Amino acid sequence: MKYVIAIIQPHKLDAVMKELEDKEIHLKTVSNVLGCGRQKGRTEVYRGVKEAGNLIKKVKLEIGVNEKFLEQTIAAIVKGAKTGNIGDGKIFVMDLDEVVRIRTEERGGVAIG
Amino acid sequence: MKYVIAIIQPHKLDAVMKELEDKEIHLKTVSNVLGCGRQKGRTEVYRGVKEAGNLIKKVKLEIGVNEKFLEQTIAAIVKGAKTGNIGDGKIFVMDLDEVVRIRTEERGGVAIG
Amino acid sequence: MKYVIAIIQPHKLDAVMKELEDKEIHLKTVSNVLGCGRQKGRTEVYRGVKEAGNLIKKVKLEIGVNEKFLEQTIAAIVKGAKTGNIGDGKIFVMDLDEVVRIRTEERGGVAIG
Amino acid sequence: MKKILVVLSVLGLMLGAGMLFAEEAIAPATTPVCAVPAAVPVSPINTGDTAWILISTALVMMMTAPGLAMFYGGLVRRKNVLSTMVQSFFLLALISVQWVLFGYSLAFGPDIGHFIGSLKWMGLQGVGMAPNPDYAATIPHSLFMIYQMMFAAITPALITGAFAERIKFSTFVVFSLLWATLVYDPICHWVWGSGGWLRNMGALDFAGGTVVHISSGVTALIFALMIGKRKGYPDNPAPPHNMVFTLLGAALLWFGWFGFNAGSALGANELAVSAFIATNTAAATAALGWMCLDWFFNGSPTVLGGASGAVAGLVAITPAAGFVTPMGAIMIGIIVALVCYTAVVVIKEKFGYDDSLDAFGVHGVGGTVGALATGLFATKLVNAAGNNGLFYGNAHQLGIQAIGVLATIGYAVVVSFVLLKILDKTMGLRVNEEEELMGLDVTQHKETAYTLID
Amino acid sequence: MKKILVVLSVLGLMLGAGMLFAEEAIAPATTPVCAVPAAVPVSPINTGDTAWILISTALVMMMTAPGLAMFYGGLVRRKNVLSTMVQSFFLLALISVQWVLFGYSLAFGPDIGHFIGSLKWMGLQGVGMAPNPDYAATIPHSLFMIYQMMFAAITPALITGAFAERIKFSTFVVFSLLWATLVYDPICHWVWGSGGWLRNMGALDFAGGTVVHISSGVTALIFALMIGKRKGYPDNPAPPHNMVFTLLGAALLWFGWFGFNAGSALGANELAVSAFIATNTAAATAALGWMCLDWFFNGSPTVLGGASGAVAGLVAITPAAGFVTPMGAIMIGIIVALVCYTAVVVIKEKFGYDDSLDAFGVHGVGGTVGALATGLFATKLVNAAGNNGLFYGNAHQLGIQAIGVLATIGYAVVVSFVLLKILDKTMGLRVNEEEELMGLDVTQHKETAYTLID
Amino acid sequence: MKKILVVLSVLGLMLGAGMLFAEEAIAPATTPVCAVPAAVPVSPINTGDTAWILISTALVMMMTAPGLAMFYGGLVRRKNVLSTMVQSFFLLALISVQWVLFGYSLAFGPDIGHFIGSLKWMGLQGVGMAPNPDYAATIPHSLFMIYQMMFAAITPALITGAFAERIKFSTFVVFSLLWATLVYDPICHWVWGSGGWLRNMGALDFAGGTVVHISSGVTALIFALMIGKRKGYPDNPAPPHNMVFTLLGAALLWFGWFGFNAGSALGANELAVSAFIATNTAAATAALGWMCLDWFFNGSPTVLGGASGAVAGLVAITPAAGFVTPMGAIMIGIIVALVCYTAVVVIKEKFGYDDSLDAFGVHGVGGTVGALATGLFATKLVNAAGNNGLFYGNAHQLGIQAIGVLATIGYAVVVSFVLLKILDKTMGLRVNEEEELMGLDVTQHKETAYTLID
Ligand SMILES: Nc1ncnc2c1ncn2[C@@H]1O[C@H](COP(=O)(O)OP(=O)(O)O)[C@@H](O)[C@H]1O
Ligand SMILES: Nc1ncnc2c1ncn2[C@@H]1O[C@H](COP(=O)(O)OP(=O)(O)O)[C@@H](O)[C@H]1O
Ligand SMILES: Nc1ncnc2c1ncn2[C@@H]1O[C@H](COP(=O)(O)OP(=O)(O)O)[C@@H](O)[C@H]1O
Repeated sequence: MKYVIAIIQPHKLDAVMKELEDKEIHLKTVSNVLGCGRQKGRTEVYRGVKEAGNLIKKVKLEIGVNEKFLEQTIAAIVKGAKTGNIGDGKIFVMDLDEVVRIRTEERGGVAIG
Repeated sequence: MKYVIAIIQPHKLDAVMKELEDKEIHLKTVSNVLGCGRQKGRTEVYRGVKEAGNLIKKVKLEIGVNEKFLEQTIAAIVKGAKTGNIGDGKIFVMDLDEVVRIRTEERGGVAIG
Repeated sequence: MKYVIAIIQPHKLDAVMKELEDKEIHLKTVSNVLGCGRQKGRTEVYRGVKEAGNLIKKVKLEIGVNEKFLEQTIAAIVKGAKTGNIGDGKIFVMDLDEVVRIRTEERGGVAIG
Repeated sequence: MKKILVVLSVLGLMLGAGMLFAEEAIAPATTPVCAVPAAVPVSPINTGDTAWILISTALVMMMTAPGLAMFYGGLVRRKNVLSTMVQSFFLLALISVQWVLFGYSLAFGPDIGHFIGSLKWMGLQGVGMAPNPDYAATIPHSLFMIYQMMFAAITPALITGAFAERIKFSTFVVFSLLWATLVYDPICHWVWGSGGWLRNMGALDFAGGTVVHISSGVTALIFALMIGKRKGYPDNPAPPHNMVFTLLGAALLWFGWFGFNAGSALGANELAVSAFIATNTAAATAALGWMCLDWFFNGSPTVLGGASGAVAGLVAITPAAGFVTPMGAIMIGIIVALVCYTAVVVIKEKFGYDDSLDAFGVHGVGGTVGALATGLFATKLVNAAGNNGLFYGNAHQLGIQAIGVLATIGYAVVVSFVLLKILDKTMGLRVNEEEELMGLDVTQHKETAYTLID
Repeated sequence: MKKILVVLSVLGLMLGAGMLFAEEAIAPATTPVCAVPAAVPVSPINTGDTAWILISTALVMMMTAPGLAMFYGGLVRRKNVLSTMVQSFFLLALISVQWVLFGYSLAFGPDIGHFIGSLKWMGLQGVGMAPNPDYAATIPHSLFMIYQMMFAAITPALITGAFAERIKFSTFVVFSLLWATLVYDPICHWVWGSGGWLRNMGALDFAGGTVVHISSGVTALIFALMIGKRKGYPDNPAPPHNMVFTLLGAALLWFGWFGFNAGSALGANELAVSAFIATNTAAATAALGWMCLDWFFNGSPTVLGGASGAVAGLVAITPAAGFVTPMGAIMIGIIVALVCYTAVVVIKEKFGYDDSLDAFGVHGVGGTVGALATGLFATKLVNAAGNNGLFYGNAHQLGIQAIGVLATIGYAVVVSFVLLKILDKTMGLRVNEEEELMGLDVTQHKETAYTLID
Repeated sequence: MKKILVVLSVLGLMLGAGMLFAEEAIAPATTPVCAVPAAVPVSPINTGDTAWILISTALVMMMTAPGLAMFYGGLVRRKNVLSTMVQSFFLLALISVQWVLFGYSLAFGPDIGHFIGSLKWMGLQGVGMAPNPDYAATIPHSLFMIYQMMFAAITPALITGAFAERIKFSTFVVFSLLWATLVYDPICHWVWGSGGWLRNMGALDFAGGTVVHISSGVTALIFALMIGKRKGYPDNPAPPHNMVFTLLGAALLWFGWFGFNAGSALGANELAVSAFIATNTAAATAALGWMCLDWFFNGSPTVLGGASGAVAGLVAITPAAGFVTPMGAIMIGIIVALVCYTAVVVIKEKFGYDDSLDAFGVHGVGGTVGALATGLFATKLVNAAGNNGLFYGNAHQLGIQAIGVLATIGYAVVVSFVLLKILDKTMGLRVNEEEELMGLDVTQHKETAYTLID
C-alpha cells in the first residue's frame, strides 16, 4: 500500500476532488498548509514595515491507496491540479505498512477503501 | 521505528489521549484536518445556494513509536476512538527511518520517547 | 529520497527557514500543529473551570529531499531550532518512494527541488 | 412535520397582523394609530426627553444583537456559534412582532385584576402619540411602547445561555413565544403596569431586576435542569471558542446598558444622570471585584472574569440604578461580585447542573442580589419618587423587595416548568446525540460559521 | 501609472479644499462659515431635535463602517475580506470630503432646472448654523448637511456588494467619485432638494428608498453584468468565510437604521417615533418571513436568511417609514421578504449574473418594493405632511411613486452604464486572473486579514 | 506576592469607597449626593443638552471598549490579543472607580495653586445635580463629571499600545493608577479645571489634544524606551493577527469620537454641530491622505493605512474641533497625515524604539500637530468664546499653544520616567522571556483567545 501526499493550489481542490471521484478514489484527508517553493508570495506592508510573504497558502491531500490504484491517483491529481504555472505543487509517495479501519478493526488492503 | 498517523472524530480526541496516556505513550502531535470518507457531511445552504459539505472536521494524530509499542498504540487509539459508526476513522502506519531529538541531538529509538 | 518531518517551536520558524535557505534547501511545506510532549502547557481557567492545556502550539515542516541533502537538512533544522530547553521538538525521517512535480510531470530526484 | 407547524404558526402570527391591518385600513377614521395630532397648542412632549428615549431604545435593541449575541457566541464551541447568536437575533424579531400585536397590551394595557393587562391595546389600538402619564408624561406613548419592547426582547434572549449547544431550534421558538406571553408579560404587568400588584405594593425595580433578570435567570436554571447536561459535561470542558467576541459583546452590553438603566428615567433628566452614574460605577466595581477574586483564588485575573463581573454588576444595579448613590453602587458592585462569583464558580460545580453560559448564575443570582440590595441602599435623596431602604431607616422596603423576588421566582419557575414538561413530551427539548456532536449550526441551520478551506 | 493618476486626483481634490480655505482665510469677515451667532434672542434651534439628529448622524456613519463593512466582509472569502471592508471605509472618507467640497451643493444647493443644485454652496459657503426651513426648521443647517452626508456615503458603499472579489481598487475609486457626483447628487436633488422635480410632483421617499436603495441597487446589477462573474462562479460557490461578522454587521445595520429612518424626521418628534416603530417592525417581520421561507423550502431556518430578511425589511421600510402604521410596516415586511427571497434565491440563479453579495437583489429589489408599497400603505393619519396611498383611497400616489422608481432606475442605469463603459476601456474594471486567485487583499492592498502562523 | 499586594490595594480602593458610603449613610441629610431637587421653578437644565451629553458619555465609554480594545487587539499576535484588549477594558473599570473616589476632585475640584484640584469633592461630595456654570451651565454637574470620567479612562488606555506583548499585568495596574492620579489629573486641571494655569493663560484645547493625546503619547514613548523592544523586533516583524478587528475598532473609534469632540460642546448646540463636522472632515481627509502616501511610496493603498490615517486625523482635530471651519479641518487632516506617516514609517524605523502599536507615533505626534494647528486655524467666527489663530491674525495664540504642548510633554515625561524607574526596580516592567514567548494571554491571564481544536 502507498501513502500519497499532494500539495496543490487551494483553488484547484474542487477540480482534484472531482477527478479523484471520477477514478473512484473516495477517501482522503485534506488540510491547510503553507508552501514555500519556487512561487514567490506577494510582499505585504504594515505601516511601512515590509514582510517577505514567502509562505503561500496551499492545500494538502493525504490518500492511502492500494498499489494498483497508485498511478491513477497520481494521474487524477495531476489532471485536476496542473496549470503549467509555477506553484502547481508536488506529489509525494511513501510506503504504507499497515492500515486499520477503526470502526471495524479490519487491517490491510481491505481497510484502506 | 514506526510513524503512526490516525484520523479520528474530533470529539474522540480526549478519549484517545487518555487511552494513550494510560499506555504510557506521551508524545504526539495533533492537528485539524478535513476528512472525505464514507461519512457524508450535511448539506449547507446560503441564500438558496446548496453546498455538498462533503468535507468533515477530523483530528489527525501523529505518533512516532518504537516497534514494540506499535500494537498498543494502535489498540489505544482504537479503544478511544471506536464507536462502530461510520466516520470513526483510520490508522496508517509507516516505516520510520530516523528520529532526532532537537534538544539533545540524540537519534534513533532513544530519541523517540 | 527522504521525507523529513520536523516539529519545532513556532518562534523558531524564522530561524529554521533562514538556516535552510543558507543550505540551499528552498522547498518546504509548513503547517500549524499542536504538540503534546514533555513540555507542559499552562493551565487555563474559565469561570473557575481549569483546563490542563497540555496541547502546545508547534509548527510542522515537511521537506522532501534527496539522500545526499538529508544530513545538512537535519543539521540546518537543529541549528535553527535548538535552544537546549524542553519543547525544542523532533525530526522524523521517512523513506520517500516517488515524487511528482505536478507542473511538469517530472518524477524522482529531479522533481524534488 | 413539527417544523412545519412552527413555520405555520409564525406565519399565522404575522397574518393576524395582516388582518388587523385590513380592519384598520377599512375604518381608519375611527382608530387612528400613531396619528400625529394636527396642531397641538402646547405640546406636552419634550424633545430632549424624546431624543434620549429614542436613542435609549436603539441602545437596548443593540444589547440583544449584537451585544448579547456576541457575548454568548464567543463562549460556545465553533460548531454552535451561529445557533447561539441567532437565538438572540431571532428573539429580537419575534418579540418585536409579538409586542406590537398583543404583548404590549398584556403587559401595559388596562389592568385586569392587578395581574395582567387586557387585550384592549391589541395591535397598538389606542397606543398613540399623546403621552400616557401613567407611564411617561413627556414622551409619546408609542415611544414608551417600543422602548419597553426592547426589554421584552432581551429577556428571553438571556435564557438562551442555559440551553446552548443542545436545544432544538423549533422547540426554542415555541417556548420563547409562550414564555414571553405567559411569563414575561404578566410579571412585567405586576411590577410596571398601571395597576400591577407589585407596583401598588411599592416594590422598587428601576429597570428590570425582577422583570428581566430574575425571571429569565430562574427560568434558565429550570431549563438547564430539564434539558440535561451537554454531552461531555463536565469532564471535557469546552473552553470559549473566541474570547474576543465575548469581550466585544460584554463591552457592547455595558454600552447599551446606559440606555437600559439611564433610559428607564424616561427622560433626559437628573434621574437619568443618576442612574447612568450608578450603572457605570457598579459595572466597574464588580469587574474589578471579580478579577481580584480570580487573582486571589486562581493566581491570575482573567479576562472572562472581568467581563463576567461587569455583566454581573450591570445586572445587580438594574433594579437599583435610579434609587442609589454612587457609593451605594460601589457597595452593590462589591456584593454582587462576591455572590455571583460564588454561584458560578463554586455552587454550580457543587450541584453539577449545566447552566452552560451561566444565565442563572449571573442573571438569576445577580438580579436577586440587586433587587434585595435596592431594599438596602435605596434613598429618597436620589429619587424622591422612590423610597428609603434599610440603611436609610426603612426596613419595610426590604420586605417588599423580598416579596417581589419570591413572587417572580415562584411564578417563573412554575409556569416554565409546566411549559417545558409539555414541550418535552410533544416536540422534545433536545437535539439527538448525533446532531449535538455535529453541532447545531449545521444541523439546525444548515450553515457553518467559518469556512475551513477557502 | 494609472494608480499615480488616481493618487494625484485625490490629492488634487484635497488641495482644492486647501485653496478654498486660503480664500476664506483671506476674507473671513465676508463669508462666515459655521459662525455661531453672538446673541440670538429666541433661537429657532431646538436642542432636543439637535441632539437626536447629531446622534442619528453618528448612527448612519456607523452603518457604513463598521456596519456594512462587517456585513459584506463576512460574506466573502478570507482572501478578499479586507478589500471588501475597506471599500465601505474608504467611501466614508471619500464622500465626506466630496460632500463638503461640492457634493452637498449639487444635491441640496439652489435649484437649477429642478434637476440639480448649483455650485453656490461649494465648500459649504453659505451653509451656516441658522436653520434652513426648506430642509429642517429646528436644527442648524450645517447639521442637516452632515446628516445627509452620511446617506451620500453609504449609497455607493451598497454597490460594492455587486463587484466584490474581483474589482480593481483604483477603478473603484474613480467610479465611486464619479457615480456619487453624477448619479447620487442629481437623484438626491430630484427627490429631496428644494425645487427637485420629484419632490415637486409629490413623490414620497421618507429616508431614501429611491435615492439610496434603488439608485445603488440597479447600479449594482449593471456593474455585476459588466464586470462579469467571479472565477468559479457558480460551479464552485464560495460560502461566507465568517458568518459571525455578517450577523454582527446585520445587527449593527439594524441599530444604525434607527438613525437613518427615525432621524429622517429631522427632529425628536412624533414622526421620529412613528418612523422608529415602523422601521423595527418591518425589519422584524421580514427577518421572520425570510426564515420561514427558508424553513419551508430548505428544511431549516438559516442565519443568513434571518440577516438578509432583516436588511431587506429595513430597505423596504426606508421610503415608507414616516408614512405608515405599524400594521402597514408588517405588511411591507411580509411582502419584501417574499419578493427579495424570490429575487435572490430564484431569479438570480435563473439569469446567472453574479451579484456577489446581492446588492441588487436586496437593495434594488427591496427599494423598489418599498417605494411602491409607500404608494399603497401611506396614510395621512401617520403624517399629515405626507399623503394617502392606494389603500387609503388615493390611487394617484401609487402612480407618482412608480414615476419616481422608473426615473431613478432609468437615470442610474444609463449613467452607470456609460461610466462603466468608459472605465472598462480606460482603466479596466477587473483585476487579472492571477490577482483574483491570490485574492484582492494581498494584490490590491499588500495586506492579509489574518496571520496563518504566529 | 506582589500580585497579592496589587489585589489588596485594589480591594482597598473599593473599601475606601465603602467607608465613604458608610459615612454618608450615617449623615445623609448633611451631604445630599445626587439629590434631585424637589421642585425647581425654572430648571436651568436643558433636556436636549442633557440628552446629547448622556449619549456622548456612552459613546466615549464605547471608544475605550470595544473601540480601542478591538483596534489594538487586532494589531498584536494571537497569543497576546486578550492581554491587549483587557488592558483597555480594565482601565475603564479602574478609572471609573478612581474618578468617583478622588480623581474627579483632583482634576476639577476647587483649585489649589492653579496646579491641581483639592480633595473637597472626594467621593463626589458636593457634586450634585445642579449645574456647575464653571464647567457646563445647562446640564447636571454630575453629568459633566461622568462625561469627563470617560476621558480619564481612555487616556491611559491609549498608552497600552506602546508596551503591548511584553508588559507585566500587575505592573500595568499599578502604573496606570499612579499615572492617572499623578499625571492625568493635574494636566487635566491645568487645561480644563477652573483655575488651571493653562486655562487661565488662554490655551485652547477643545476636547483633549494636550490632556488626552499628548500626555498619553509621550508617556508611551518613554515607556517603550524603558521597557525595551519585543523579542524579535524588528527582525521578525509580527504582522497584525486580525486586521478585521483593527478596522472594526477604527470605525468604532470614529463613531465614538463624535461623542468625544462634539460632546465637548457640552450641549446640543451650534458648537456641537461645528465640532461634529470638523471631526468627520479631518478624519476623512487624513484617512485619504495616508492611503495616498501609502499608494505613492509602497505602490498600494493599505487598509491599515486608512485606519491609521483616520485615527491620526481624529487625534489632531481633537483640540481644534470647536474652533476651526471645515476647510481648516481639511488642512489639519492633510498635515497630520503627512506628519504622522513620517513619524510612524520613517522616524520610528530610524530610531529603532519599539512603540509597538504606535501610541506615540499617532497620539503623541498627532496630538502635538493638533494642538499647534489650533494656534494656526482657530477662528472666532466658529467659536466666539475661543480665539483666533495665526492665520486669522493672532500669532500670539500659537505661542500659548506651544507653551501648553511643552508643559504637557515636560511634565508627563518627567513624572512617567520617575514612576517607571521606581516600578522597574520594584515590580519589574516586563514579563520574563519564556512568558513573552508563550504569550501574555496564557501567562498573565490563564486564558487563550481562540480554541485550536474544538
Ligand atoms: N521538496 C519539497 N518538500 C516539501 N514541499 C515541497 C517540496 N517541493 C514543493 N513543495 C510544496 O509544493 C508547493 C509548490 O511548489 P512550487 O515550487 O511553488 O511549484 P512547482 O512545483 O510548480 O515548481 C510548495 O509551495 C511547497 O508547499
Ligand atoms: N484511504 C484513506 N486515505 C486518507 N484518508 C482516509 C482514508 N480512508 C479514510 N480516511 C480518513 O478517515 C476518515 C473516516 O473515514 P470514513 O470512511 O468516514 O469512516 P470509516 O473509516 O468508519 O468508514 C475520513 O474522513 C478520512 O479523513
Ligand atoms: N514520538 C513523537 N511522536 C510525535 N510527535 C512527537 C513525538 N515526540 C515529540 N513530538 C513532538 O515534538 C514536540 C516537542 O517535544 P517535547 O517532548 O516537548 O520536547 P523535547 O523533544 O525537547 O523533549 C511535541 O510537542 C510533539 O509535538
